[in-house]
Parts: sequence; structure tokens; C-alpha cells
Amino acid sequence: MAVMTFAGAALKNFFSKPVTTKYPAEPAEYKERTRGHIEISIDDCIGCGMCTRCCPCGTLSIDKIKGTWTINRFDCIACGFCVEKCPKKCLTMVAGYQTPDGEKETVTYTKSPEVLEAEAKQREEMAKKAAEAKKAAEAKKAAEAAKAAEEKKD
Amino acid sequence: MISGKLISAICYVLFAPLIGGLIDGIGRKISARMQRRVGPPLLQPFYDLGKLLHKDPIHVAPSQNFFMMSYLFFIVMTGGMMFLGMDILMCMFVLSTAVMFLYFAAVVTGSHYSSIGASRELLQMVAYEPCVLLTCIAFYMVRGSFETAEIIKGDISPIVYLPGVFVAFIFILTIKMRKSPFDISTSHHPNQEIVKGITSEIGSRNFGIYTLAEWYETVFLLGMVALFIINSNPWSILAAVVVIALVYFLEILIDNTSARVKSDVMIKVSWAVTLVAAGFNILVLIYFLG
Amino acid sequence: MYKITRSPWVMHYDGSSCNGCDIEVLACLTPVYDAERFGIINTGDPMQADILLVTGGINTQNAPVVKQLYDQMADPKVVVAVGVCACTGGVFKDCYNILGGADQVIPVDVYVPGCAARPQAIIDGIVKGIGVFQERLEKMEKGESLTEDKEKKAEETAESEDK
Amino acid sequence: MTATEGKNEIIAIEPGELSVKAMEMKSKGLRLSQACAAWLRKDEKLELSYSFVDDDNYDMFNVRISLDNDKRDTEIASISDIFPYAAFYENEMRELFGANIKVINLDFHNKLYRIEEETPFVPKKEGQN
Amino acid sequence: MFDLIIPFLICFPFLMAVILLCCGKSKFGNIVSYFGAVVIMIASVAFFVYKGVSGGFAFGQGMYVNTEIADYVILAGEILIVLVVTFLSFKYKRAWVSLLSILPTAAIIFQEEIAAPEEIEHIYIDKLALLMIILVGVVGSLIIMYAVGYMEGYHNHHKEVQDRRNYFLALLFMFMGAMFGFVTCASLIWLVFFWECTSVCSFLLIGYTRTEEAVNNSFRALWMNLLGGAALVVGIIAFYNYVYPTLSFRTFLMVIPQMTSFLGAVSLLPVFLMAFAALTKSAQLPFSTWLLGAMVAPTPSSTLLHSATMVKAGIYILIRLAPLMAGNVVGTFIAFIGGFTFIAASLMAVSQTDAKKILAMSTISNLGLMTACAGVGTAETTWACIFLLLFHAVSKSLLFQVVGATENSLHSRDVEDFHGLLYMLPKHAMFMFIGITGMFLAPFGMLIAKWSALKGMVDGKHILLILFIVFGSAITSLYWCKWMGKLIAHPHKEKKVKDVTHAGEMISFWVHGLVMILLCVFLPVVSVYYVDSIIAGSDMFNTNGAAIPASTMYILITILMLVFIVPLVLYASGKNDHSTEKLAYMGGINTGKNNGFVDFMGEEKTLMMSNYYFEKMLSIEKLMKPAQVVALVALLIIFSMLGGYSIGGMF
Amino acid sequence: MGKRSVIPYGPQHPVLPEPIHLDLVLEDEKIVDVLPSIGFIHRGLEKLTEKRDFNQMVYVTERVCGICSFGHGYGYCDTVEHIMNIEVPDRAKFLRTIWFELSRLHSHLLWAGLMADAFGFENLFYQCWRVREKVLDVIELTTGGRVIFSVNKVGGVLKDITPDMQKAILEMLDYVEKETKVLEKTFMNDYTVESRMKGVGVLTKEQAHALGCAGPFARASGIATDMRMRGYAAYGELDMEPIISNDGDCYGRCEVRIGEIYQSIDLIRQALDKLPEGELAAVVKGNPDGEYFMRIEQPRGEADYYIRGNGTPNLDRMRVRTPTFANLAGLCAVLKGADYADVGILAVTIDPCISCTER
Ligand code: NFV
Ligand code: SF4
Ligand code: SF4
Ligand code: SF4
Repeated sequence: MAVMTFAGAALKNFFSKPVTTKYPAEPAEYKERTRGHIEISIDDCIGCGMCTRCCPCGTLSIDKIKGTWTINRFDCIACGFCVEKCPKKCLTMVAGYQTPDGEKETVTYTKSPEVLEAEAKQREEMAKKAAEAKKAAEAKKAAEAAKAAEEKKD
Repeated sequence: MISGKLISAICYVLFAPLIGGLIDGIGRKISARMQRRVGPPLLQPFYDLGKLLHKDPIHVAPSQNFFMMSYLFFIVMTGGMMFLGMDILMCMFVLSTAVMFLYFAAVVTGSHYSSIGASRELLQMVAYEPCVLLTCIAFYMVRGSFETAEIIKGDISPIVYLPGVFVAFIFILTIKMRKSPFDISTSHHPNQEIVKGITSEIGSRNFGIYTLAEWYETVFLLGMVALFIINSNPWSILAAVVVIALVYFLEILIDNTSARVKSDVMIKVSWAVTLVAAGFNILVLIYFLG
Repeated sequence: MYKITRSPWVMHYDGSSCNGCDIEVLACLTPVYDAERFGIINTGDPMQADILLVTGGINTQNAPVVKQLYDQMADPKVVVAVGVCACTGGVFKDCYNILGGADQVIPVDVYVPGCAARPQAIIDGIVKGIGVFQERLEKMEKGESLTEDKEKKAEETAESEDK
Repeated sequence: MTATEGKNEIIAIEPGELSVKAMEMKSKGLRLSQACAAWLRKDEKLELSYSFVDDDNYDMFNVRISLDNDKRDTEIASISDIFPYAAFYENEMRELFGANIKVINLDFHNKLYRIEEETPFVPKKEGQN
Repeated sequence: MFDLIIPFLICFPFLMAVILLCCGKSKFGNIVSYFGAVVIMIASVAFFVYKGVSGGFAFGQGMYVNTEIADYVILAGEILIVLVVTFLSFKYKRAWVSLLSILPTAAIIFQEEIAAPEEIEHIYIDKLALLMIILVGVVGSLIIMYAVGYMEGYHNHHKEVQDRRNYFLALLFMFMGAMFGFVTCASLIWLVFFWECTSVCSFLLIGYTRTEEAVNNSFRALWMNLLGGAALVVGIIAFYNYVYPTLSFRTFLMVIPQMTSFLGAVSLLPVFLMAFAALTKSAQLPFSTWLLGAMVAPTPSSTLLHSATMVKAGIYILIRLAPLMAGNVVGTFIAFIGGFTFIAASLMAVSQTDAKKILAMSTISNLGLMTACAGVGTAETTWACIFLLLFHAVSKSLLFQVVGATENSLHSRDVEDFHGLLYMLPKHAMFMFIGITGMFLAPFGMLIAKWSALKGMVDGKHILLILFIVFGSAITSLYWCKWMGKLIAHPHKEKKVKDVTHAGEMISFWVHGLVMILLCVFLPVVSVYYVDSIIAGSDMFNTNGAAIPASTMYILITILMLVFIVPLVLYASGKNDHSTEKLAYMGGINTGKNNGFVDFMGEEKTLMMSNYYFEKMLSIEKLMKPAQVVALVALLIIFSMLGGYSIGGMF
Repeated sequence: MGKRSVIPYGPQHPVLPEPIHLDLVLEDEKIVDVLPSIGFIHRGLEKLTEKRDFNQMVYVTERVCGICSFGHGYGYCDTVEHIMNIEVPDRAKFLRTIWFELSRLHSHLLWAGLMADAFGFENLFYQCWRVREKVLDVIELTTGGRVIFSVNKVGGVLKDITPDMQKAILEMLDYVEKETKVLEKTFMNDYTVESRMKGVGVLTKEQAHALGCAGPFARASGIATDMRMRGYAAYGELDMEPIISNDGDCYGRCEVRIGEIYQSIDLIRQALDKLPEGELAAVVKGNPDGEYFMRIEQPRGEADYYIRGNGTPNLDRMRVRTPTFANLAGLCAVLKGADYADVGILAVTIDPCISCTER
């Protein structure tokens, strides 16, 4: 029957330095891999929507036209799946957590105007091309239909 | 003489909370360091008390407020009587009356954690009461009086005659100060199987009152420890302070190195210690010192 | 005016959290983070608590529990939602038994994001909560009612939920 | 000690055979490691699986009852009298999948989880709302 | 004229009893009883006051030296008792019990006949007797008043019991008569008669319901008490034949200390036998079981047995004997048995839920304390003993009555059912509260008396007794506290209870409560002016008794009064204090009130809180036997010691 | 009958931070009847398979529980891998094993702390958690998360353990081993601790079998079952024996868990020793179609996974049977006849994880 078996350890603790961190007097230290929050280099984003689709929480939303990428940081579980999936690797997981707040606000990143412009231009072109392609396809279809009709007649 | 007593009693009423709070703060700091952490600031107990008294007062049953006030009053009275140099056995009886009020404040709510805590408080009382009474009796045997004013007047410190009783009293002190391993009716640490036990339903202002009462009680109990040391030599007061400091440190060490035992073990062990240490001491006193 | 910033006693309730945030709340109290430095005590008892830490989302069964614990706390009181589950329901918000974050049943004052919320974040959250607490106290001492304030907040959150 | 993967078999049975099978497993000294239901969305089938395991060689036998959609509330006798702790699994299956398990020794009456939705895992039958 | 009050006090109750017996079943009995009770009360108070005024309580007074007619009446009474006992014991097939009555009676009659004629006083009034008179007179008549109302309720809800309430009341009166006789008589012969009288009365009272249990228990009470009576008789005969040929009680008390020096242990034998008799009457271990069994009777009888009469008769004798026991082997053993009973009975009380059983165990344990005090036999402890007796009588009587009344309204006397009594029967709860505080809390006299006892024992260096007391009183507080807690707890269910308490009962409560408080306020006065001089009486210690100087006592009482006043003041001042009401904490699942929670199925369940009883460890069944064995062994040891000495001394 | 108390325990209760509710019937402080109630934490995440594809589900399963998070992620992935017949690279297997054991290490230290807390030994609780922080540091270093690792994916692992990290792990192991020795002394020898654990909540081997208990709870009653012996992940290549105790009481359970702390330390060392080079993950093509029952050893015991794929990304059924669920019956059994003061201890002694149980 031993009593106070912990006395040695307790006394040793008493005379040694506490292990307590200095936070918040000193900033927190993070490990390199720490999954803190998601950063985006928005201009690289191609708005493919891969991240929004793969996010298990549905935290992300994008607006391709406006060139925005929106995240609700109070909803992100920092799983890093979006980072893994992003084809352009424009998402990164960085250390440091989102500070607590009284409101759950979403953050929206908007592409810089130049990029937006370029994109809009590109889109226009694309649209044009698409329209052309569509026209062509339609014409083709119509032709085919006509052909078919003809064949039927036969 | 009377006025001296009066002054000490008034000092007790006025300063015991300060000393008690400070002691509490020191205790928490020491505890923290034993746990290898920084711990709260020294004045934390006062911050806590201030906050408690500033919150919106709450109760579960209206009579709680009055029971808690009575509890505080009788605790203060206990110490006051002791510092007035009055009968120490009576002090103890008043102390039990005070505990009774705390008990009532807990059971009046009918809620389970506080009721269980209250029942356990009674068991604690069963555990420590014999030793407390024996301590008083031992003082009486040594000094021929129950009055604290007389007890402090001898030439030799009572502890010389009463080492066994002293040990038993220190043991019992663990129960009274609600330290592990005997913090079974309520505990300073939050994680009790009965939550906050007897104080479960006591919040905001009432809890402030409770805290205050505890400080008074601490000072009173440490005063009891001092009684073992103090004799007619003024230097003995210094010795008493040192002993109190040691005892308090020991209590904290015990608190930090033991698990909370169950009530049956508590009663068994404390009665055994009472019987063996205090009982034997008194026996020796009776039959060998006449 | 009394400065209360030094003695926030917290009570932790585990809504339907995955334990991740719970153990981080507990970790705050342990030697490495030692929340007691700021006077933070973890009490299990709503009667004595100033700050309610809710982890995890709200489901049908625990909604009344959270509400009741909140009601049992003495004014002024503050609610801190810890972890994205408690903020929005997090990864579980599409589950059939999750109603959403803690703000579904009680007004939340501070949201601490993270999955799991880091101890530092939790400490920050509590410290932020203390600020709210102080405001409320001052209000209370002036005799203004706190309930309005809370109701407004609850409405607001409800609205934002609707959106 | 070398690692043994253990057998992992699925044994299909009729609903009525369950108790007999459970008795057999029990007499072999196996324990029930789990019981669960599954709703196959494509085939519209409710499957109940009771897994019995052997603690010595890590064998696992999964006893399977398949119920077509129209038969999904076939009465199934509880095995909680054979394996008392099966009660929890059976309550769960009943509450979440609507499996019609009868005479469970510790019956929670569909209140194990106390959820609002009835049998969330299976689509509502026609005629129900 | 006032001297006639003594025979009046003795005879009048018997007269009332006869009248009541004649009343049959008529309601007339109620009026008779009220009348009788009031008369007795007035008479005893008047006598007390008169004695106080006329003599300043200063003297003892012997009376009735020549009592030939009375002697014949007594003789007839003795024979009547034997006949009753014999008849009943044959009827209930316990013939052997009759022997315990026949033999001693025969012996004492024989002794009386062969005794040399001597001039002795038959009645002697001193302060102790006076105290007992007023106690019996006031408490006893209050009990009768209470009984009238109580029996009404009792028979309304115990239809199975034959309604013989006038017979019951008659017995109560008889009992009082016997008690008056017992405390005032100074002749050992008379003493035996009144002794047997109380034994038989209690026997009849216990058997009132005539159920099998009642019969069994009544016979247990009977044989134990008769055994005590037998010991008394043997003691008297031994005293007369071997120590000093007199039948005067007073001489007995005075002569023994002187004889001890040259007769040795022989002279202690009668003392021991008398004390032994007192042990049986005071239900000390190993004879405690009869008092427990007495519970089967309607409450007023228990009240009477427990508070002012019967068991106190034993204590009364012990107080008388106290100076003879100081410091000798008899005293030591009696004190041991008392102390042991104190702690053992308190332990057993912890395990009880039945309120009356708790009261019974606490009676036994308190009697143990008194026995111990008397056994130690110093002035201080005797002082304590008298105070204990006084306070115990009043608070116990109150408690028993309240419990009985509560039972009539609540149909249960289980302490667990008293949960939240304050909300159901507030008055009852309040009186129970007063009664219980009286039993153990400051500032009431019990506590101060206990303190004084402790001090006396420390001075006497009775380490074992000290241990008994310090441990015992811790346990005592346990069972009282948990009872008090029950009363004020938040009720389990909102339950409406119809209060069927009679006005008579209520009056009795009020008077008791008042008396208690007055006694406690005027404790120093009572001590200084009254009890001290009992102790200082010529046949007692000739010293001042109080262990505490009166001045200290005044301070104490003043301070302790705060225990009363402060809560009241706080209560009043806290009334309109602002404070918000919250639900009790139940892990967050109360159902909107403080006594219901959501159970595992989501439905409401009532929260039940019960006290701790440690049934497995501390039940009466478990502890009684071993405790009895210990006490019995102690008795056997002392008996063989004294017997050995005496026999040795004789040759 | 008047002497019984009927009281609730939980759901909010500081000893066990998780919400479990018990209806208790007490006599004095002895428990004569107990009825468990769960559901305060039920989320219904198994049904998320209908809304999330099988890759996203990894992250959901990881959040079944924040303590045994890694195991859930692993169990899920392994089961899916079985269904899809994916051969996981050896290095991934070893890495998974290391992380698994790290998670066991932190879980057991956490348990030890909670246990100390439950019997009111504050300091011991703090020290256990202080040691545990070191483990968490390493976990954060290697995975980036303190409690949720998020390193599993179907087909393998996402992150590697670099040589630097390996060194950090080894250092940490030495430290933990040293500190655990100190803690062990108190857990196993201290009088007050023993008085709370010895003979409390005894479950015999027969009872444990009959109640279907799992994990350390069962092993403490002498049932030598440990799913790691099945040799999944890299366990087949490591040396180990199940740790058992025959006491069947809280003390025995404590003994087993402390033994497992050392065992985990040993296993991590072995695994680091044998760590092969190679790929981190295999390529995953297609969707799972089929079913599989998987059994792994979580810190709290055997966890069963059952997955049913139907050829679409959304699984038909994902089912986790957690050890605590299996131990509930055992918990009720040990509670009956125990003291109220032991409720916390007994609740903690099975190392309950309610969020696992209710999912
Ligand atoms: N699977 C799983 Fe568990 C459980 N129960 C495991 O160790 O903790 Ni949250
Ligand atoms: S980290 Fe995870 S939760 Fe956060 S945005 Fe990316 S995928 Fe969504
Ligand atoms: S996946 Fe990457 S590129 Fe695609 S929308 Fe998201 S951030 Fe932009
Ligand atoms: S936020 Fe994440 S870690 Fe916290 S409870 Fe929710 S899922 Fe668990």
C-alpha cells in the first residue's frame, strides 16, 4: 500500500519550469504541414468548379462570370480535398487558423480586373466559337435531317 | 485583555477574507506549478469573487439565499468566537450548525447532484466530527480549559503533548478543506461525478457567499492549527505561521497526489486515524501524564 | 464599473460534435495551454458558468438540452460556438438529424472556426467572449435588459440562415 | 504469433431461419460482432446482416436476410434472447430501416436515437406520407 | 392543603381511568379525558409553583409516615397486578411470564411481612421529584389531550382495530398515576408496586391492537420489565438482609456509601440490581428490543413511553443512584453499557426509514447517554443527565406527536414520504423541525448538556466513554440531519394532503414548541436556580453541579440565540431581495420543472431522491444481536464479579 | 421502495464530456438499475453516402470521431480498397500503421487522463495530457492536423513521413516511454487510485464473451482478441501479442491500456525500422461495386466496417459498428451493483466514445 506515489513527480514539477506556451503573448508556432486555412491565388483559378464540387461541406462557391471564389471560413473543415483536386494548383493550405468572430462571414476573392477582362474576352471568343460551332452543328443536323427525310421518301 | 480579544476577533472578521483569498490564490498557484503549468494570477480568487458578486443573483429555491447567508454568518461566528478566546468546543458546535445550513441550502432544491452532495457532506461530517471533538478535548486535557484564550497561555506548545492528535487533525483538515482524496461532497476541481456536488445549485451571488465562507473557514481551520503551536512565548506565533505554511503546502501536495476516494473508505480511514493517532495520544495523556 | 475580464468560467456542452473539438477544449485546460492563466475554469455546472462553449451541431434530441443549459446560466452570459460543426453544422449539415449550428437554438456571440478548432483559437474565442460579457455586464448594471439584445441577435441569425 | 486473416463468408438465409442460425453460432462459441441493415437503392431491397465472429481464429460469418421491397416488413424474430446485446443493433435497424423486428428484450420503441424523421434510410412506402 | 396534592396526583388519574373504563364506547370519554388532563396539568403546575413560592424549592420533604390503609391498597394493587399478568399470560400461552410476576411479588410481600416495623416516610418530595412531577404532569397531560384527537384519526383509518379508545385513554391515565407514585414514593415497597404498575400498563398499551405482532411485542416488554422488577425486588431483599435493614429509599441512598467501606462489594450488589432494573426500564442494551416492539401501539402510547414516563423512570432511578455509582465498578459498567447503547443505537437509527423507529432508536441512544452520565456519577455528569432528561422528554414528546399526526394525514410514517413535507403539511414540518433541532442542534439544551457530559467525562478520564460520545454524536447528527433535509426538500410530486389534525393536537404542539424554546432561553436560570441545587442536595453531591459556570452559560446562550434570531432576520430581510429563479440542474434534461426529467425513452420520469440508509451494514437485524451480546457479556461480567465478591464477602 | 432514488446521469456531465444519458436507480449510493439512452449526438452521417461520393466520404468518416479519427478513415479506405481490389503500396501500408499506432497512443493517453480525472486525480490528468501533447505535436508535424489527420485516401496515403519526421517520432517515443513509466507507477500502485479501481466493475471472461465486449474492455477480462492479429495494413509484418489481463476490473483495464501504450511505442519503432520505400498511393479507377465486411482494431476495440457499393460514386451503404456500441451492454452490466461514485469511472473505464457509437 503506497500512498502519495506521485509526490516525487509533483515536487519535481513544482521545481521545474512550466510547459505552458506563452500564447497569446507570443504568436503560435505552426508546423509546416499544419492545415490552417485555404488560400487562393485567385488569378490562376480557371473557375472550373472542381473545388466546389469536391468540397465535402459545400463551403465553396464560384461565380465564373464575375470571377469570384467565395469561401465561408466558418464552414471549412480544412480537409484539403479542394487543394488536392484543383487542377491549376491555385489553392494552397496554409498554417494559421481563421480568428474567431462574432459573425460567420464569407470571404469572396475576385480576380484582378485585367485578368477578368482577359477572361471576358476569352469567353467572348469562346462563345463566338461555340456559337459558330453550334451553328455548324445545327446546319449539319439540319442537313442530316433533310437527308434522312429524303431517304425516307425514297 | 478583553479588548485584545475583541480586536483580534474584529481583525478576523475584517481580514480573514483577505487572508483566506490570498491563501486560496497561493494554493492555486502552487497546485498549478505542481501540475507543471503557470496557473492563475495570485489575485485570481478575488477576481472570481468580484465577478460572482456582480452577476445577476440566481436561485433554484428562494430559501437558498437565506440559507447561504446563514451559512456565511455562522462560519464567521465560529471564527469570531475562536478569536474572541471563547470555548472551542462551542465553536465546533456552531461550525456544525453552519454546515447544517449549507446542507439545507443544497437539499432544499431537491435536485439530485446537490442532494447527493449534501448526503455526502453529512458523511464527511461523520468522518471528521469525532476527530474535531477529540482535538478540543485534547486541548482541554492539556490546558484544563476549552477556552482558546486559555489554551494559548501555556508555557509549552500543546503539540508537544499532542503529536498524535495533531496528525489526526491534519488528516481531517483534508476533508474540511475539501481537498483530494476527500473532496467527495464537492470539489474545487470541476470534474466530480456529482458535478459540483453540494454547490451544484448554487450560482452567482450565492456562490460568492459560499466562497467567502470558505475563506473564513480556511482561516479558522488554520487558526486551529496555530493553537497547537502557540504558547505564551510571542515567538511561537512566528513558529505557528511557519507550521501553517507547511501544513498548507502539505495539504496541497496531498491534493495533488491522490485520487478521490469513496465515502466508505473516507469514513473508515479517518476514523481509524482518529482512533489510532488521536485516541492513543489521549490515552497516553490520561494514563501516563495523569 | 467592475472589470470582469479576468474570471470567465466556462461550461462545455458537447452538442453532436465528433469529439475532436471536445478534446481540444479540454486540451486548452491542460498544462501546455493552461487556460487557467486567464482565470478560465471549466465548471460543469451552468449555475456557475459565464460562458457556454458549444461544440458540435444541434440535433433534435440535444436542442432542448442546449436551450435549457443556456437558460440556467445566470445573466450576463455568453455563448461561444467552437468548431465549424457548432458554427454551421460543418461536414454534417446535410445529415438528416442535424438542424445546423448552435445558433439554431441559442444566440451565439462568438464563432470559433476550425475542424477541429485549435486550442489557441478556442482561447481566442473565449477572450473575445469576455469582451461581450463585459459589455453585457455594463448594460445590466445600468439596468438595461439583456433579453432584447439577445432576441435581436437571434432574429438576425435566423434571418441569415434563411438566406 | 502469426497473423490470421480469418474467413469472411456471407451466408444467405430465409427470415424464419435466423433464430436457428443464431443458436447454431452461439453453440459454436461465436459471438455476435454486429448486425446491420442496408437498403439497396438500385435493387430496392432491404438486407439484414448479422455477423458472427470467432475470437480465436478471427473467422467471420455474415448471416444475410434479403427482403424485397414489398416484403420489407416481414416479421423477424429478435435474437436478443440468444445474444442479449443484439437488442441495441436490432433497435437501430428497426428505427433507421423500419425492419420489423419483434420481441426485443430491451425495447426502445423506435426511440433509441429519438430522431424526428421516421426510418430515414429507406424511402417511404407508397400510401405513407 | 397542598400536601394533599401528592395523593391527589397519584389517585386522581386512577380515578379518571376507572371512569373512562365505565364510559364504554361513548364519546363522553373525550370530555372526561380533556377534563382529567387539564386538571392534572393545573395540579402539577400549581404544586410546582407553590413549592417554589413557599419554599423556594429549597427543601426536601418527607411525608406520610403512617400509611396503613394505603399500604393495604398497595398490597391489593400488587395482587391485582399479579392476577392480571397471570391471567393474560395463560390466555396467550406464555405461562412462564407469570412466574416473573408471581415470584417477586410473593417475595416482596413476604419481605414486607417479616420486616421489622419501622417508621419511614412513604412520600418524599425534593426537587428531582418535583421536576419529574411537572414533567409527567405537563407532558403527560398534553399527550392525553393529543391522544383524544389522535385516536379519532387513528380509528378512522385503521378500521381493522377494534375501537376501545376509552380503554386506551384509561391506560394512559393509569400510567400517569403510576408515574406520579413512582417518582414521589420513598418506600422501597411502594417503589416496587409502582414499578410493576408501569410495566403492566405499558404491556397493556402495547398489546392494544391485539394483533399477533402486538401480543408478541407486549409480552416481550412485559417479561423484560418484569425481569427488571424481579432484580429490583432481589436488590431490595438483599439490601435489607445483608446491608441495612430498612425499606426506606432515602436511607438506602444514604447508607450505602457508608457501608461500602466495611461491607465491600456486598453493598454494591443492591445498587447494581437496582441499576439493572433501571436498564431494563430504560431499554438499554441488551433490553432495547422491547421499546422497539412498543411501536405497534398507537402513537400516544409510544409518546408516553418514550418521553416523560416509563423509560424516564429508569433514568430517574439512575439519577438517584448516581452518587452511589461514582467511581466504582458498578458505575463503570453501567456507564459502559450506556455509552455503548448510545453509539450502537445511533448506528442502528441511521438505517431506519420508519420515523417512529428512528425516534425509538434515538430514544434508546439518548437514554444510553443519560445512563452513561449517571453511571459516571459525578456532579457534572449528573447535571448533564438531568438536562438531557428534561430536553429529551419535551422534544421527543413533540416529535412523536407530530409524527403521529402526520401519519394520520399522510397515511405513512416513512421518512422518505416526508419528502417535501414543508409543502404538504407546513405546520407539521415546522414542529418536526423544532423537535429535531431540539434533539441535537445548538442552541438547544441537548447540545449544551452533551457538552457538559463530555466535559465531565473528560474530567473523570473515561476515555472509552469519550470515544463513544464523540463518535456517537457524529452519527446522531447524521440521522437527524437527513431527516430534516427530507422535510424541506423540493417535493417529488405536487401532492395535496388533507390535514386531519385536531385542535387538541395542535395545542399540544404549540405548547411543546413553546416550552422547548423557553427552556432553552432560560437554561441558565433553570440550571442555577433549580438543577444545581438538585445536585447539591444532601443525598446527592453536596456540590454545585454545572460543569459550566453560569456566567459562561449566559454568554453562550446569548450567542447561541443568534442561531435562532439571525436566520429569522435574514429570512425576513431576504424576502424582497431580487434574485432570478432558475430550474434545478439535471444535466440539461428537466422537463420544465424541478422534479421531472426526460428519461431514456424521451418520456417524463419523476426524479426521486432518497437519503442514505446503509441498510446492508447498519440494519437493526444485523446489529442488534451482536450489540445485545456485547452488553450481555458486560452484564454477566459485572454480575459474576459482584456475585463472587458478595458470596466471598458473606463467608 | 421509498428508499430508492431515481436520477438521471448526463447528458451534460463534466466527467465524461460526451453526452450519454443513463437513468439510474439507486439505493443509498448503490446502483440497482440502469437504463442507457443515446442519441444526443446522433447525426446520421452514414446516410451521407447518398449525397457525397466515395472519395469525399473519407473526410466524413474521419469525422465520425475526433479521437479515433484516423482509424475510421483507414477502415473506410481499406474496405473500399477491398471492394475495388486495389493493391495499396507497401510504404503506404506502413505509414498507415505508424499513424494508426500514433492515434492509439494519443487515445490511450487521453483515456488515462480522463480516467484520472474521473477518480478525481487532477494532477495525473494534467500529466497524462501533457505527455499526450507531445504525441499530438508529432501528429501535427506529420499530418498537419492535431486531431483529424486527413492523410488517408482511397488507394493510399496523401503524405509521407520524411526522415526528419521519423527522427522526431523516435525522440517523442523515448520521451513518452519515460514519462509513461512515471505515470504507470501511480496508476498501478497508489493506494487511493487502487481503492477506486481494484474490484470495481468486475466483468468475468464468460460475461465479457456473453455480452459481446470488444477491445481492451474484453482483453482485460482475459479474452485475447485483437484485430491487429488479422494482419491488415502492415501489422502482419510486425511482431505483437495481444495484451490481456485476467482481473476483469477497472484496474485490469488500466493495466491493459497502459500495456498497449508500450505496445504501440514498440510497434511504431518496428514499423519505422522496416519502413519500405515506394509509392504513396495506387491509382484508383472506377467506382466501387460490391460489398465487404472489414474488421480493424481501433483504440477502443474492434470496429466493423461494412460497405456496399452499387457501381456509382455514391455508395449504397456505409456502416460503422464501433467498439463502444458493442461495449454498451457491458457498461450496463458493470454499472449494476456499482456505487454511484463509480459511475464516472465505469463510464470512462470502457473508454466510451459516444460520437463513434451514434455516428
Ligand atoms: N471506432 C471507433 Fe472510436 C469508438 N468507439 C475508437 O477507438 O472513438 Ni471515438
Ligand atoms: S479544405 Fe475541405 S472543406 Fe475547406 S474548402 Fe477545401 S474541400 Fe472544402
Ligand atoms: S478547382 Fe482550382 S481552378 Fe478550379 S475553381 Fe477551384 S480553385 Fe479554381
Ligand atoms: S468541427 Fe470538426 S472536429 Fe469539431 S466537432 Fe465538428 S467535425 Fe469534429
